[in-house]
Amino acid sequence: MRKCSLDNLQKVFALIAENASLYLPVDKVGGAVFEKWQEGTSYSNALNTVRSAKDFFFPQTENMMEFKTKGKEIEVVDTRDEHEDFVVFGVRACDVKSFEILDRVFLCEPVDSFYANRRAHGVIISMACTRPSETCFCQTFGIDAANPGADISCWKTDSEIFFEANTEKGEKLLSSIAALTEDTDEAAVEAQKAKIAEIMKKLPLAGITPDKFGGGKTSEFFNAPQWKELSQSCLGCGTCTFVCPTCQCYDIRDFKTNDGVIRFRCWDSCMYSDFTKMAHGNIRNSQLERFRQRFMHKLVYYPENNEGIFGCVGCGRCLAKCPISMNIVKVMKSLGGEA
Amino acid sequence: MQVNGEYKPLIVAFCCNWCSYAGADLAGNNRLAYPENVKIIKVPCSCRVNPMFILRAFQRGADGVIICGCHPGDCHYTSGNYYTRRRMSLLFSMLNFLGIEKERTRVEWVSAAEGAKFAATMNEFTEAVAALGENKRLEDLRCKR
Amino acid sequence: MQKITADMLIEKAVSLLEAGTISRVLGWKKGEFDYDVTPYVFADAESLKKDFVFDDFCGANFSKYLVAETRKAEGKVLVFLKPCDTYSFNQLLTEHRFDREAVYAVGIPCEGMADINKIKEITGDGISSLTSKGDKIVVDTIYDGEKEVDFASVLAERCVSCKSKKHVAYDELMGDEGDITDSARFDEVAQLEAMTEDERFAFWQSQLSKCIRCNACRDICPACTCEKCVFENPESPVENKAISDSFEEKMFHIIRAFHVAGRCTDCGECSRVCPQNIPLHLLNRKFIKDINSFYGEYQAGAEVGSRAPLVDYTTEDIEPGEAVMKGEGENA
Amino acid sequence: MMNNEALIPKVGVITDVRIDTPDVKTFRVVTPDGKKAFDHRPGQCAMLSIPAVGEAMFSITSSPTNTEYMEFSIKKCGCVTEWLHQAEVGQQITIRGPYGNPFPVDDVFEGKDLLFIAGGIGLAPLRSVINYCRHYRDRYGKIDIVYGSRSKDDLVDYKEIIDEWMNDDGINVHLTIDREQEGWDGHVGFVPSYVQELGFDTNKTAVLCGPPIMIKFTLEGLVNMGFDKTNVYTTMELKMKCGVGKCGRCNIGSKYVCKDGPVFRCDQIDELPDEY
Repeated sequence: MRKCSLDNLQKVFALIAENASLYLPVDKVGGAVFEKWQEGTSYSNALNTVRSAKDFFFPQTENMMEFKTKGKEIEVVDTRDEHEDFVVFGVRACDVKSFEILDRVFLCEPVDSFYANRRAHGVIISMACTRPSETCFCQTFGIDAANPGADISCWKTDSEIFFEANTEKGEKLLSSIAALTEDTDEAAVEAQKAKIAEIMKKLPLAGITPDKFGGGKTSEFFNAPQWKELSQSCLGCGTCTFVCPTCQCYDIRDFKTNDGVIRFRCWDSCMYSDFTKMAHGNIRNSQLERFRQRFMHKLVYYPENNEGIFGCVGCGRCLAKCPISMNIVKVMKSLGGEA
Repeated sequence: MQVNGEYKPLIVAFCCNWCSYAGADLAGNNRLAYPENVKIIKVPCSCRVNPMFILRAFQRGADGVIICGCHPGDCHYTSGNYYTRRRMSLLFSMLNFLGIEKERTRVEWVSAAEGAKFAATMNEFTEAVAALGENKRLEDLRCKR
Repeated sequence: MQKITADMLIEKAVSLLEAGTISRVLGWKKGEFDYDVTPYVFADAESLKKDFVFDDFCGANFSKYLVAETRKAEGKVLVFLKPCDTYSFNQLLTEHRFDREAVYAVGIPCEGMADINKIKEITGDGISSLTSKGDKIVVDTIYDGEKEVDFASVLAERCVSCKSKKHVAYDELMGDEGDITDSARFDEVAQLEAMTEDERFAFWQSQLSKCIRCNACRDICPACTCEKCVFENPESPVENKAISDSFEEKMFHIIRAFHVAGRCTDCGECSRVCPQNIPLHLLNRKFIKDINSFYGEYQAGAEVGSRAPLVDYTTEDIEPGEAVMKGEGENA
Repeated sequence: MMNNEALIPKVGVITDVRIDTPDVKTFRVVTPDGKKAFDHRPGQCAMLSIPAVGEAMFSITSSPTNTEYMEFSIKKCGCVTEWLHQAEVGQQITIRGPYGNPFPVDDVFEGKDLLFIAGGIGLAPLRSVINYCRHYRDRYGKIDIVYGSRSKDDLVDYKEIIDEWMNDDGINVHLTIDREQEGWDGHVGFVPSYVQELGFDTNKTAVLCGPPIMIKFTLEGLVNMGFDKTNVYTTMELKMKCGVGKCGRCNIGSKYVCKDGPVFRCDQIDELPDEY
């Protein structure tokens, strides 16, 4: 384990940024966002960013290819290129876990080369949470906010920052900043971990468990009467989907430029009425069906296909952002018979 | 818009079928010159111009958008241009509120008899837009590649 | 003035249910924390007593819910309307969006709603409970114990510049009637107008580029009640979920605001729900301010049946060229 | 690092357009150098697209045994299909695939008597299997084909049915149309009831495709006749964008129709939530 004084943090950033673009949470009007580090950019103290970190690997809009057309002829232009190397600093444990969930979708055969390309060029430095919010429930899904993982785990105290590499990529990056860090024992980090563990017990959502859900429970929950009242006031907007670190549905669309066509993909939401709309009908005509699809996918379908891993990481963004305050915690409690 | 390495503003002019388009015709018949970069789109009435048409024009590379209709009171459909007047007042004020240069948008009433006014208006408007340079604030980079 | 409590509203609702005047109640359902209430339709006294809440966080405007709810079942829906909600209520009636006979509206006074984000700015995260105490809110947190914040300092932005504490529609009013307030709601718009074009552009560019096109502003808006939105029409070139090179967001927000211009009652729901905290209400307010300045004072929803400024005209209307100057404040 | 990307299509050329019915055309597609775009198995699909119009999934109508080209029978119903119906020979489109699971022609179907039941454009995916089975005729038992449509003019591939299928040994073709029509002396009535009337041996393996309502009633009928759902196959169609089980659109329960389907055994469908 290595450490450095917080006073040296900017120097560490500068050193990392010499070799790769460095992104980190920065305070902005309306909440923290990931921004590219430049001389003078300061690291946010906020618990988490408003948007999740999935943008780094699965951006909201991404050009996939271009077409040139001439008369009846079409030329397909592969516009992919190697992504630049980049480092993301300050990713929380929940978002780190979300990458694993996205990996299982995008890196299974056939591998999504757009995602894989970004993934291969990114190094993730995580940060333990010392002050989780009341909306946090990562522990529900077995995530440890005190051991955030990824390529390098970090812990921040009032005066120092501690680094521990978890992967080869992380080792490499950590050795590149060796001049600014020093070896240390784990006492301070262990103390922080113990403190975090105590806090986690006190969180209001600490008692939520996903035990009632999981693969093979489709018939148990699909026709549950609770869906009706849960989805009753859902607006059908895409807020929960778009702030969610694990939602990965996308749309593929064409855009006519002045001299060709760009085919791009962009985030889509199963909450939208046109998500499953075809020329001759729609399999989910009501908001109830669309609402159910989102939560069934996270709590039943995803675990069924992925060895019991749930499609939610408990980051709490949907709890904070839903216009009508309907969210996965309320759904789990209601379906689980607790509310 | 760049023409042979030289900047020429691309102007989209929405002209109502009954007055302004005829006015443009008259300008042509009378050999009154106006810039060739003014692209005229004929509409049945100036009030046919949906605000989205204007935004799309800017997106696709227009540097200025002008709407021409019958003089208030002379609308072929009695009141169409009165609605245009309200809508465009609000829309253009909003565009300006968002920081889009106010010289890039204009409404002008041109009758079928005002060929000279049509040509003069286009010359003047083109000049005003040219002074601003390219439209950067409502452009879509995807269209300019 | 007597403060309206949840118990009083429950009592009212139960008595109306028992009298058969209404068949269901549109109200706020208790959430996980003390601030995350959900709009909910209560069908019986039992569920009302169990889950109905009314506190400093019941900001949701119910008017739009009436459009769908009144079509769902027989009998009247009881709806509690705060003064600002009544304007949306009237505007929807003007546009014939629901049947007035299917609704029983109870006006309730409102001293403004609190904004949880403002509270968190003062107290930090980790809120375990919120209790109203006079003009203070007692905030209990898991980190620093109890803290008191002034209610006035955490008032939601739209309530700071509240336009009216007077109800413009109801079947029955609880508590005292308030007045139309002389709010300073156009101040922010005026400040922007006073900037240069470049400054304004920079401001909006930074704000609108945060947009994630979630459509929450549209979906919550009581004026956006089209059965099929132009942004969902696959035949139109604007159906585009992507944010792209900054044009699409601008287009979306200009058109969204334009489509409700003259019909927007300035209820502020768009800004409340924006997950990216974009001050969207400023776009709507700009239209309202311009309409007032160009065509005379007009408050959408103030009365049922009034003609919205964009479906009206006079032969003496201001010319667009002058309007833009006036809108910028140069001739004001 | 950069490898083949499933989402980037190849260019295809339409080399022949056959008008089957008033709203169905069959398109022959090859690569610009005249080859078949890729190999496929019976029942698999391909994504066809026209830049700036859209991309859509179609079942490959031609048999895998045809190594020269692929055919797609396409009914006009949305924007992509409408555009295709206006396309002329020589028009280029884009094509990617193959997607989805094929019918189990090489294991489960072998040695079995097969019963194909199709309605309307539902014959399109089955034509691929039927012609595959005809090609390897000795591997399969008796073949029965029940095919119905709104009218005589709406029978897809009518010529092939009359000229080839009906002349094959060991293949019984039963045609029906919904309403009486001049010049039609065959059976009149809906497919589900015709299947009941014909009454088949329940040892057969059945393959269904057609409009959802036809599938529903035919399946009910087959079960009533004593068919086991594990011997009945069908192929589903949902909105798809990526074709590789990632975009989430065709997700029903834990299955993705593009990847886990489109061919399903009917008992598998029973396990899915009732959304189709």
